[in-house]
Amino acid sequence: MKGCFLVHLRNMKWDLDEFSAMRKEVLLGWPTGAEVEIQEALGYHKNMPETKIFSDRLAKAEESGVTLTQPRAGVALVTELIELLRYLQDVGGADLLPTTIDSYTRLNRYKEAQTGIEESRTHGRSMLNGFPAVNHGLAACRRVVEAVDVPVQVRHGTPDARLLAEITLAGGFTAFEGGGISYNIPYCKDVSISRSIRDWQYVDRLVGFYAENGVIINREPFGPLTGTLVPPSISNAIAIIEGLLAAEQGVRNISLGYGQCGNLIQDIAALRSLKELAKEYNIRFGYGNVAITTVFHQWMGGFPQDESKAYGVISWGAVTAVLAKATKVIAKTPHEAVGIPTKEANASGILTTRQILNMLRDQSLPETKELNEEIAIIKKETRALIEKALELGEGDLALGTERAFQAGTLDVPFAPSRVSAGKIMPVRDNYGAVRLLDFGNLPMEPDIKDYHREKIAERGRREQREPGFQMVIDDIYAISKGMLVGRPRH
Amino acid sequence: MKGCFLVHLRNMKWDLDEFSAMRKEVLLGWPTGAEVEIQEALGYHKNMPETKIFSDRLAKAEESGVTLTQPRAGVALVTELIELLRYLQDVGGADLLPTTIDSYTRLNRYKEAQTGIEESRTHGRSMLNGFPAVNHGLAACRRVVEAVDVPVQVRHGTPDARLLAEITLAGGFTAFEGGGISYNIPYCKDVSISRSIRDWQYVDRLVGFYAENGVIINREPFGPLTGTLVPPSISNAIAIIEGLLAAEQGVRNISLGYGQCGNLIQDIAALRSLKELAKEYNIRFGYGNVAITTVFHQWMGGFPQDESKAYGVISWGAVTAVLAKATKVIAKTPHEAVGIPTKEANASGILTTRQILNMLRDQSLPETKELNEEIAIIKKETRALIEKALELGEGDLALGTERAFQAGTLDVPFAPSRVSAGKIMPVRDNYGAVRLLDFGNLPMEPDIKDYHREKIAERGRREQREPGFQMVIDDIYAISKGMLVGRPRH
Amino acid sequence: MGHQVTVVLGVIGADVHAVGNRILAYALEQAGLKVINIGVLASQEEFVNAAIETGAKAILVSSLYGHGELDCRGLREKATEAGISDILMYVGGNLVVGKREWHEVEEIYRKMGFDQVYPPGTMPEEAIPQLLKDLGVDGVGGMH
Amino acid sequence: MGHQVTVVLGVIGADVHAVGNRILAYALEQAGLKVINIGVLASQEEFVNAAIETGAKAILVSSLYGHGELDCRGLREKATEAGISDILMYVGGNLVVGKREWHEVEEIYRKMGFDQVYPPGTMPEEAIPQLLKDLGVDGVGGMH
Ligand code: B12
Ligand code: B12
Repeated sequence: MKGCFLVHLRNMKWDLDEFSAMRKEVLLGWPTGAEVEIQEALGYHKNMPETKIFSDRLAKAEESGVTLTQPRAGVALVTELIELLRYLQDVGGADLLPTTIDSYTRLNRYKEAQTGIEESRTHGRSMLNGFPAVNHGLAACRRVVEAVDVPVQVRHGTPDARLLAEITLAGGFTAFEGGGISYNIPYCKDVSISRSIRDWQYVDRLVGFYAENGVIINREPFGPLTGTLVPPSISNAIAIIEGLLAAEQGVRNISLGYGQCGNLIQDIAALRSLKELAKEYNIRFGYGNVAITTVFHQWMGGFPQDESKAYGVISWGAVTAVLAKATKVIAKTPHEAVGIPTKEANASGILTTRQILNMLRDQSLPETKELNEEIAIIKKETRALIEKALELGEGDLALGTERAFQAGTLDVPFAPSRVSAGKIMPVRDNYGAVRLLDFGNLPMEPDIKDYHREKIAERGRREQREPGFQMVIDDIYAISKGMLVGRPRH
Repeated sequence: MKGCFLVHLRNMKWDLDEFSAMRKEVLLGWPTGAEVEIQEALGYHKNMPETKIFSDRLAKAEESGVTLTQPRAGVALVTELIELLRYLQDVGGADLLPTTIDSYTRLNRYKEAQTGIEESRTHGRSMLNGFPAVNHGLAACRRVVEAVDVPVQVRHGTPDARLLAEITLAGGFTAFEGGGISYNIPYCKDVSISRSIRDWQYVDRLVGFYAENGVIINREPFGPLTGTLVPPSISNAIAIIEGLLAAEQGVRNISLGYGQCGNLIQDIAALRSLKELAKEYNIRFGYGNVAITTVFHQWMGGFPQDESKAYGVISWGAVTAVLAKATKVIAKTPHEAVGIPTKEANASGILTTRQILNMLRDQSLPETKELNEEIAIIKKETRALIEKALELGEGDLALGTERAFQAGTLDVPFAPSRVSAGKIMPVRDNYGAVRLLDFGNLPMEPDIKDYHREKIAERGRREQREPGFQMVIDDIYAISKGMLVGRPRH
Repeated sequence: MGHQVTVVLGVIGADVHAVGNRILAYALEQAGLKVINIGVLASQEEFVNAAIETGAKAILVSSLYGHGELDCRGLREKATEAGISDILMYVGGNLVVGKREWHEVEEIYRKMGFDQVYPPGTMPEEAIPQLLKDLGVDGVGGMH
Repeated sequence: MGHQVTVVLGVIGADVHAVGNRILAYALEQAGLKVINIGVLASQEEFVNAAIETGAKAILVSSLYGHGELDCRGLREKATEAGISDILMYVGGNLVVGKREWHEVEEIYRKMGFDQVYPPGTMPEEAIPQLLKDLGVDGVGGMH
């Protein structure tokens, strides 16, 4: 078993025996692991009504061209979680529900999570920022899933989510967020890419196993990464790569995500090129049978504290999501800048979003030169990033991804992880589109670099200042200060 | 004096003597009329800082391409009004302030307004839906204007606003909403158009007199009319006509308004064609020296009761306003569906609006075929309406307007006024644009009628029902029920 | 279908909100009632006179613009003076200035003598069944 | 400019919010301080050890993700045990789970031994003057 860690990281479907051997070990990670019985779990899923199955709900939405809403939400205790989710479903009208996992569980610190559970019981309020599903175990998960009428997804940020996946999927959740890159780079400091990709190959192999046995679990790479001025081609390249790695392990249903940058044209172009390119790559690598849907995240960076302003940000995200024809939109709340939202604030964010989605559902942004230009640029950049990874991996995408991060040809801005070279620097152009001020080692053609440079220079001229780190800082604060572009403060 | 009522209504600048004679009578309408001293008032205005002059603020905004925010607000008592306006300025960040007048004053029922003032004092809360400026008189108006740092406009809905204009303009307000059509048709039942146009010629002549003496007062026809599914060409034609009538009396600064219908392309097309056509007509009739700006009203029909949903509606209005590049936007509040907003709710609406305006200020919707097509249609329809009025008036626009309403070639949907034939019936098309199901007597060419008919038929096919009054009712409720197009309820 | 029951409908005071009135009239007719719609800007006298003239069984008052409290006071008394003291009286709309606790508002209007008081945004289908019941009329307008 | 004063900066616990940390480090350096940035996912031991090793005059703790209460408890005691009992300690960020009354939150952290406690969204320029004052340092980093 251990052997498999020593061989090179490879993008190849895991052998079932190898996988089964590792499972035994994984399930020993915490006592609740013993509760998982995969055949019983398959049976459980097969008895689930269609309306509660994530992939079915997404397929329906895709077919009828509507955008679904999903909040983020999770608290420490089961009864409270159920109350919260029911509220979001009944009052907020959420089409899809989440269960957000707490930060200790995300780092496999189940003991600290246990303390959090106990303190939450003592204090009578959640002391954890999410639901410690591993500690609560399989039966608790099923109580949650059974308590609501719509599909529920596990949302977290866990580099090693093997045990979490085992427990929550056997626990009846029908969708699982994350991936070896997107749940490493923004969420870790010191976890190697080969480590996290391997651990996520396990999760995907598990989901693949469910699929082979007739149970389709939806998988969703975490699109927004650090949520802060991530240029579309970077998040798109990573989302597509994670999708391909998942597909190789047998995943059949994938939602690719993108976090709003704020410029309407760029955001629509980003979501459209994400879907188009993903399909193209999936076909190229023989995964044409994977169903691909899209996820649009309302602004993931710093929010304004004022709730009225936050509603403006939420609404603008909703407008962009529906005009981009995303399959689902992840709604923020008016409490975003302050803390985990109350259930009321959370429902509010969904209701505002839904109002916009409905008012705009029959409208669309016409095709334009500007949109097509932006799509062409994003695609060209994204291709360059993926092709370089393939090249570095000598055709193997898993290995190539590891090497691409080492070489800095894949790089994520503001990432806590040392794996990411941290050499690129994004900044907004004069229209609020996110461009690159510093390309670090990204393998971009000179024409692309010139394009970005000129766009940023245009802003510099308008603001009469040299683009630099102060401009970036101004952009980071901008939305929370009520702007999109961080113009010089007077 | 009385003689002037007997002669035919004419679109011709009033002779100053005639005007002065009528003034004496007007000022006798309520004791506070005696306080008005026009020379003193001119002096007062001339000493006002530029930052408090409406026309200056609009010109600056127009120049720098930003959209200004303005709420609606008015309460019965002076101190409370000041507190309210200061709050909207300081907390809400309103760029421009209003003083909304109560409904008794609007109908010149000053005695009832007086009761309202007294009851408000007794109950310790405003029993009136606005500020009874005539009863309070000139000094009170100046206290209001002086208590704030930004320009203040009188907003009302008064068919005969002569005394109100005298008192509030002498009272230091620098902008005055309304017009002989737009403050009659939606606000009255039985006032003739010749009557209200004459009374508004008086107001415009008064504003013209201020202008001749170096004091520029901004005038704003009330664009949205009944606020309920008013097709753009109808409100645009009326706004342009009122602007022309005002210009003839010497008004030099005009803001033309439009109420959001909800379809982005149609709304942008409407605001753009409003401005372009207005300029064209103003030049044609020799008023090329009039400064024209635009006003976009966030959705004026029924609102959703839920505040989160209301924020969505407010935001969508703000998005449209800024993409349409309106000079100012009138912000609604999350309390809209329920009652006159608290100052906090009112400020919220402005803050949400401002967040959107700022985030989108550097973005614009590209020119597209769809947009240009819509502009062409709106212009063609608007021209047809105005030209018909000119024809009926034998070249005189005032007389022509009166006759156009008689003939139903100008007609406003859902108007309480008997002056409006009430024969037209609007309905949304499949994309939410407002079209005409019944043209009544509107003088539209067959190709235009076919266009509307086909658009509505398309919706009918989609909904598998015959377009008719039930569809119209569904549309009226739609936004308050969280939709734009009132699809059949299941 | 039996003999139609008549109701008077209007928007009281200096109020010009015409849209809801238009829809209510349509919905009441659809429900089989005979509607005397006196429209907007209707005075208390107009309501009472219309009711007397047409032998109406109910007066349905709308007030949207906020002055309802001032405008509706005394309507019940006027009806009583005019000899139609037992006429049914409903009121609905945005009945006070601003956003206030509904039970307070309802009480104010009940005290004024209204039999039913409806909050902002009431849909016709929410109120009409009660009206038909109070009128003793079945679904399509026939008397019991 | 005199000898630079050293401060330790980091994000405590299982918290990975890196953006504010990056900007704070930059702003503190601009203000003339020497910044030892231990980054995200920093344990109490790392804070204390870094302070001892570098002779830092202040420990600046960020906690954004909500577990601050659980993570920060005992930090003051650890510092005292390690012999740097009088080191200045600041904390800032989204310090509790959810939206709570600020004065409550401030008190919780003051009781834990923090000298200054900053609410969500504090801008560096709002906190740095106080820090310089508490450190007895003038504007550009020289000692008094
Ligand atoms: C459109 C509108 C206008 C248009 C009206 C055009 C016209 N002539 O019809 C214009 C722009 C002219 C206008 C003017 C004014 N308006 Co206005 N208007 C509205 C708005 C946005 C929608 C009204 C509407 O048409 N709704 C759709 C219809 C279908 O619903 P409805 O009117 O509520 O009626 C339904 C129900 O209430 C119910 N119902 C009504 N009556 C009754 C009676 C019974 C017995 C029953 C069972 C049911 C029932 O059934 C109806 C059908 O479903 C409302 C706010 C809202 N609702 O979103 C404000 C609102 C009614 N207006 C308001 C005000 C104050 C004014 C003005 C004074 C101006 C101002 N300060 O802004 C003037 C008043 C003019 C006057 N003298 O009346 C306030 C009233 C405030 C309050 N009560 O505290 C509101 C609530 C907005 C606000 N929050 O400030 N308005
Ligand atoms: C971007 C972001 C993320 C990114 C972070 C990427 C990265 N690695 O950096 C991602 C998406 C990965 C993420 C993940 C999570 N996040 Co997060 N995230 C945010 C968000 C939107 C912005 C944070 C930010 O970058 N702000 C911009 C910087 C410049 O500001 P700042 O961080 O606040 O720091 C400034 C000030 O606070 C101050 N300051 C900070 N520390 C100190 C210390 C001192 C001494 C002083 C003087 C000042 C000071 O100065 C800084 C510079 O100006 C905030 C909400 C918000 N603020 O709008 C939520 C938020 C912080 N996240 C939150 C949560 C819960 C999480 C997750 C658990 C997931 C979830 N449940 O949604 C995970 C946690 C992962 C982990 N283990 O830490 C919550 C925390 C809730 C709470 N405290 O009650 C917030 C508040 C959102 C919310 N309302 O739910 N997040």
